[in-house]
Amino acid sequence: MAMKRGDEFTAKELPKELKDTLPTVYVDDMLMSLKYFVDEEQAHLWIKDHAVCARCQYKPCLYFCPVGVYTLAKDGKIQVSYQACVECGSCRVGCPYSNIGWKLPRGGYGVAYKFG
Amino acid sequence: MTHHSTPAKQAIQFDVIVVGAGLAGSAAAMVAARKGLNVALVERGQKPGGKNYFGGAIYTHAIAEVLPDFMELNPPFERPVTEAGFWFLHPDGGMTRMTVRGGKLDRAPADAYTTLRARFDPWWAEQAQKAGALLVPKTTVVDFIRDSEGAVIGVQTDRPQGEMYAPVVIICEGVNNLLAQKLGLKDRDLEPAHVALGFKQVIFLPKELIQARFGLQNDQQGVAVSVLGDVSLGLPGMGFVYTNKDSISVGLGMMLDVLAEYRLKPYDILQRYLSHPAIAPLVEGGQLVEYGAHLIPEGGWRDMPRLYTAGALVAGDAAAMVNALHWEGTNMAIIAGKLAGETAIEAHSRGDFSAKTMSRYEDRLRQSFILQDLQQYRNFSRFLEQHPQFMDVYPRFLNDALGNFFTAYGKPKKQLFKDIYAALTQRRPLLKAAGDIIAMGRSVMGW
Amino acid sequence: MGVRRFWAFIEQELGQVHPVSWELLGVARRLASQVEDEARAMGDTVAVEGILLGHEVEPIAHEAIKYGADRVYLLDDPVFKHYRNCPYAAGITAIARKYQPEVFLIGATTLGRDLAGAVATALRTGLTADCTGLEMEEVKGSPKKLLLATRPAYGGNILATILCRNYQPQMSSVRPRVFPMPPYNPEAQGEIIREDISISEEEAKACILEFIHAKGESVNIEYADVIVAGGRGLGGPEGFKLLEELAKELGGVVGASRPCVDAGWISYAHQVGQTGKTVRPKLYIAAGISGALQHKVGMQNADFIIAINNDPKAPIFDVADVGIVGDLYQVIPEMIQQIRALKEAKA
Amino acid sequence: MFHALVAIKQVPDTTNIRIDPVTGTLVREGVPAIMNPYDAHALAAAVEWKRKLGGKITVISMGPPAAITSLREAIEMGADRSILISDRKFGGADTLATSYTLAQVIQAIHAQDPIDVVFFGKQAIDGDTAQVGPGVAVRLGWPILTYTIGIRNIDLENRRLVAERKTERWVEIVEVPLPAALTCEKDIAPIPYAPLPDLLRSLRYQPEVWTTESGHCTFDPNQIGIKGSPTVVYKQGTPPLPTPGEKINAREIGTAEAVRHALDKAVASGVLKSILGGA
Repeated sequence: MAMKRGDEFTAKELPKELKDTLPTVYVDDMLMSLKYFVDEEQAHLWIKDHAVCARCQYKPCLYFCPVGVYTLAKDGKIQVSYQACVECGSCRVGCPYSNIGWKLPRGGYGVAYKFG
Repeated sequence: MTHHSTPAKQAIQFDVIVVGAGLAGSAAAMVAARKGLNVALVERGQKPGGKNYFGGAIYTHAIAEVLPDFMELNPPFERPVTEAGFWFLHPDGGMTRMTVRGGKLDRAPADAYTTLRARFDPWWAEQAQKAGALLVPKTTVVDFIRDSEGAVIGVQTDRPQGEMYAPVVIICEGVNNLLAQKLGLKDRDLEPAHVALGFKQVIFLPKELIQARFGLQNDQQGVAVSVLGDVSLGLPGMGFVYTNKDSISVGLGMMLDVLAEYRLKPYDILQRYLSHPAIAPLVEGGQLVEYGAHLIPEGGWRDMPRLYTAGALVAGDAAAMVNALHWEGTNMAIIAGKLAGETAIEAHSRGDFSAKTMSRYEDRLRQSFILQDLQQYRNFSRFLEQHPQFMDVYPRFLNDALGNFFTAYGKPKKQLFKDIYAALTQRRPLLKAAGDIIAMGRSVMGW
Repeated sequence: MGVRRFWAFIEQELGQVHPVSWELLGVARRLASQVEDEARAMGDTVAVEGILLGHEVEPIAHEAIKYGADRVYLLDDPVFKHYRNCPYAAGITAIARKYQPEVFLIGATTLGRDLAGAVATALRTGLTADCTGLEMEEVKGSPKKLLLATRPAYGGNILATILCRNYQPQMSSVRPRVFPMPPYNPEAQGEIIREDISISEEEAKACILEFIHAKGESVNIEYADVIVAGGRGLGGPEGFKLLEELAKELGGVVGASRPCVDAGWISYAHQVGQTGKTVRPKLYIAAGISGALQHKVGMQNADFIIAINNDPKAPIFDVADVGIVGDLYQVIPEMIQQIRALKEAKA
Repeated sequence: MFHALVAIKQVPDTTNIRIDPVTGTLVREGVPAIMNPYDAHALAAAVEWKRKLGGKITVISMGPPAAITSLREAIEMGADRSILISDRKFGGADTLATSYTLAQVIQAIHAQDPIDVVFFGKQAIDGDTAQVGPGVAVRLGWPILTYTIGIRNIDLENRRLVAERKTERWVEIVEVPLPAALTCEKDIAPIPYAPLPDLLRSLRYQPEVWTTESGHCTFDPNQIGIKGSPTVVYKQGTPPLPTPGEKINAREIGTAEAVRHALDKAVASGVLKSILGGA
């Protein structure tokens, strides 16, 4: 019963009383603790085809990315703020349509954990 | 894939190129360099450890196999693990603890030490440098260079004039094994149902406060526990708490497909876990010094790429060497790195880097516990997938059962056992529960 | 009977005086008054004097006297028409050696910082940069009160108070808009001393070929007085058109937090913050900006900050002078209306 | 042949410094040291012109032994030679003593191997004084262009350099004779992504170390370190934490009222006076 891909992907809902126990957290507060060497010239994440995102009903990437790189713009397109990325790879693997371009940042760039 | 017949004129030539200065990579480089091989240890981060994030604790049996006198070199461990076990969090705020403390765990050097990768990995890579390996930081390997027969003879980095040549390339790139995939050792990318996303906070707390809250006498004692039950909303996942010298690592791992399907935000789940009545007092007043996340290749055997080809080997997370049930991954990475290093030495002594010689690496892995365990537990992750009760029903049953057991409320004990029996059968009919136990036994024993 | 001279550099370009010059005269007057009693006790007098270089700029000297200068040393020569480091530094060094000022203040503008380093080194004396606090105080072991100069270091995380013990003059470059403007007295009287110091074009070394006045797109938010900045809360590029309208109304420029620049809604030239520009406007309006540390570092020195965000917990409110919790797509149009009304009322 | 000298400084990464919320003090634990970002861009500009004109780059840095890592990084970025100026006697130097020490070293190098251009970063992010560049130029008697955002031409034959520098009101195109000194903004050149051979060379490169006794260059003991420093830190503290201003909820009192209240406070602060055409 592995996760379905593409159009068969359907979101599930937690029971309401369980979902209500979840707080809403300001991810930026957590990100402030992270050190990045931001590559101002090259982004290492990109949306392959925005039309596919438009068809994606559930857009799970807006939720499971641990640092909130993916947000929904007013015009419905997915915004990618790659600077916050910690290179975990979840988006490449978790996107139901495998529609996220993912490569490693250039050498020396990206997140630089101080503790780990 | 760029095909070069002969290396460029002043080519950058090594005997071995190791991709990734993590636990596996530095071990491979150390072993190979010690035998006089000219080793390049290529790390994409500013320095080793900057890209690694884990629970976590490191097992010294693996370190000792590569660096017997490691304690004299005072490795930057955090605390010896002198208490280990499981905590079950109840949704009602309670907690059941099942831990082992002291006794065998008080041996020195300890079996396991809690660790922070950005502190440990640079030291571990330094041992490889001391053995003679050249650490090449801030350089990302993006492709291979192969000869006319397809054997790997070098790597392409993303730097201008970025080709490096060596008859043996040891791939220790970590869980996102895109290079192994590019080399054709694996036909498809990771699967959401086979990887867990680990996310954690490192919280600064004065040493004395940690020792008081965890019942530790001094900084030569430490706790490493797995946390089950309410930590991941009853969904497949496992939490953890590790005490470091002056911080604690608190986090959890959840299957990526679960996070995607239920559309859950990791940082919300982590905050909920941190505010659980049994956890909150342990972190109270602490200061968040780092939040991070990393994938864990829980698929193990089922997701393992081919481990060798002409001129190349794969070790560590890149080879999905993780045994989720026993929290083992770091030791397998280190020992696999060592065995890869030994294979490189053998190939150089023979002057033959064909697939046949490289296959000696897999033979070495078969003789070690690594492939035996991974094979034995090959069905375990599928088992967990098909039996979510172990993450939800049984921990809750255990909480209730032990909860009832320890509360004397003046009813005849017969009634007590009826309540405990009911607590199970309401959630899971007896026959099915028995079936689950047998299924778990088979998946653990590898039948 | 000595004169304890407190000097202020009057910075002008093409006849237009930088307002920091008047602020310096105000500070010099306050410092002079702090040592007046001590000076009288030692039989000395105090004097607040301006230093002015340029070509045909005498009217500015008179202005300086009206802002409190007792005396102005004027170096009026074609070689000083446009600011160039070598001639200005050489000219000032010469008169400083001649008149031995006790304290010498220069505005920490780009021109002032270029000049101060050269003059201090030529005079082999101490210079404290970008000061936000200046006092004359008694210091153990010194017969006379000394200048205590306070300045930010480590990106503003530390405030250090610096002392220059036995070197003259005690120099410091002063951050603009930190100290108040002195009173303007149209009837004030003062002396203008023309110093004829001639420096050859060859000694001047640098020769300015061309001036390119900032025009059009090239945004210079580093020196803007008003910045209306937008963040992720705008939700899209069209949000910036609204901010542009408000900025125009206030004669300011549009700024942005990093996420907007990465999302390609606006160019990098507008980015405020750690990886963008550090700004010191009079008024900073932050619309839909969460206020992560990396952004706050770049704009916290604004004189007055208005933050607009629909999340009451947004960290930006911690540094704002006034915060409005609400939807920026309602608040900004309302603000444009009210500012237009204020301007009509004023006209 | 073009010979550029670049003066760099290793500084704590202030963007990485955490403020302890309780005590408000600087938490410097484990704050890595980096090459001052403005100096890196200055070096990048020097490397660009070395590649155009052919020649070499010497990098010098005054600092503790740990600064060797930044001097290696300079080799990675394209420098040919890097020298650490390090001695306990240089300790505690303010900008006057620093400009003296650097000028002595530059003159010693210039005597053996004439320098065309000295590059500085605009300022150091830990001190932010922006005084060392002009100070060294005065001691050398060379012209200085500060806030340089671009170099238009370096003419080695006619000994001229034309550059663009940014002031508050405009951009100036200025020509100066060589040898000259520049202090550079980040816009002058992007940080290069170094070719692999340069990176490998930097890993094996051992920077030279000059001290007061190493005989490479003489230093007057009264002009270096604390003895040569007129300014001294008298006391140090952290700025008071900003007291958060008033928070008005537009949903409760209505948008118009909230905006009026906010603008009233802005006007009261005098900030809007000059903007709204007041006196």
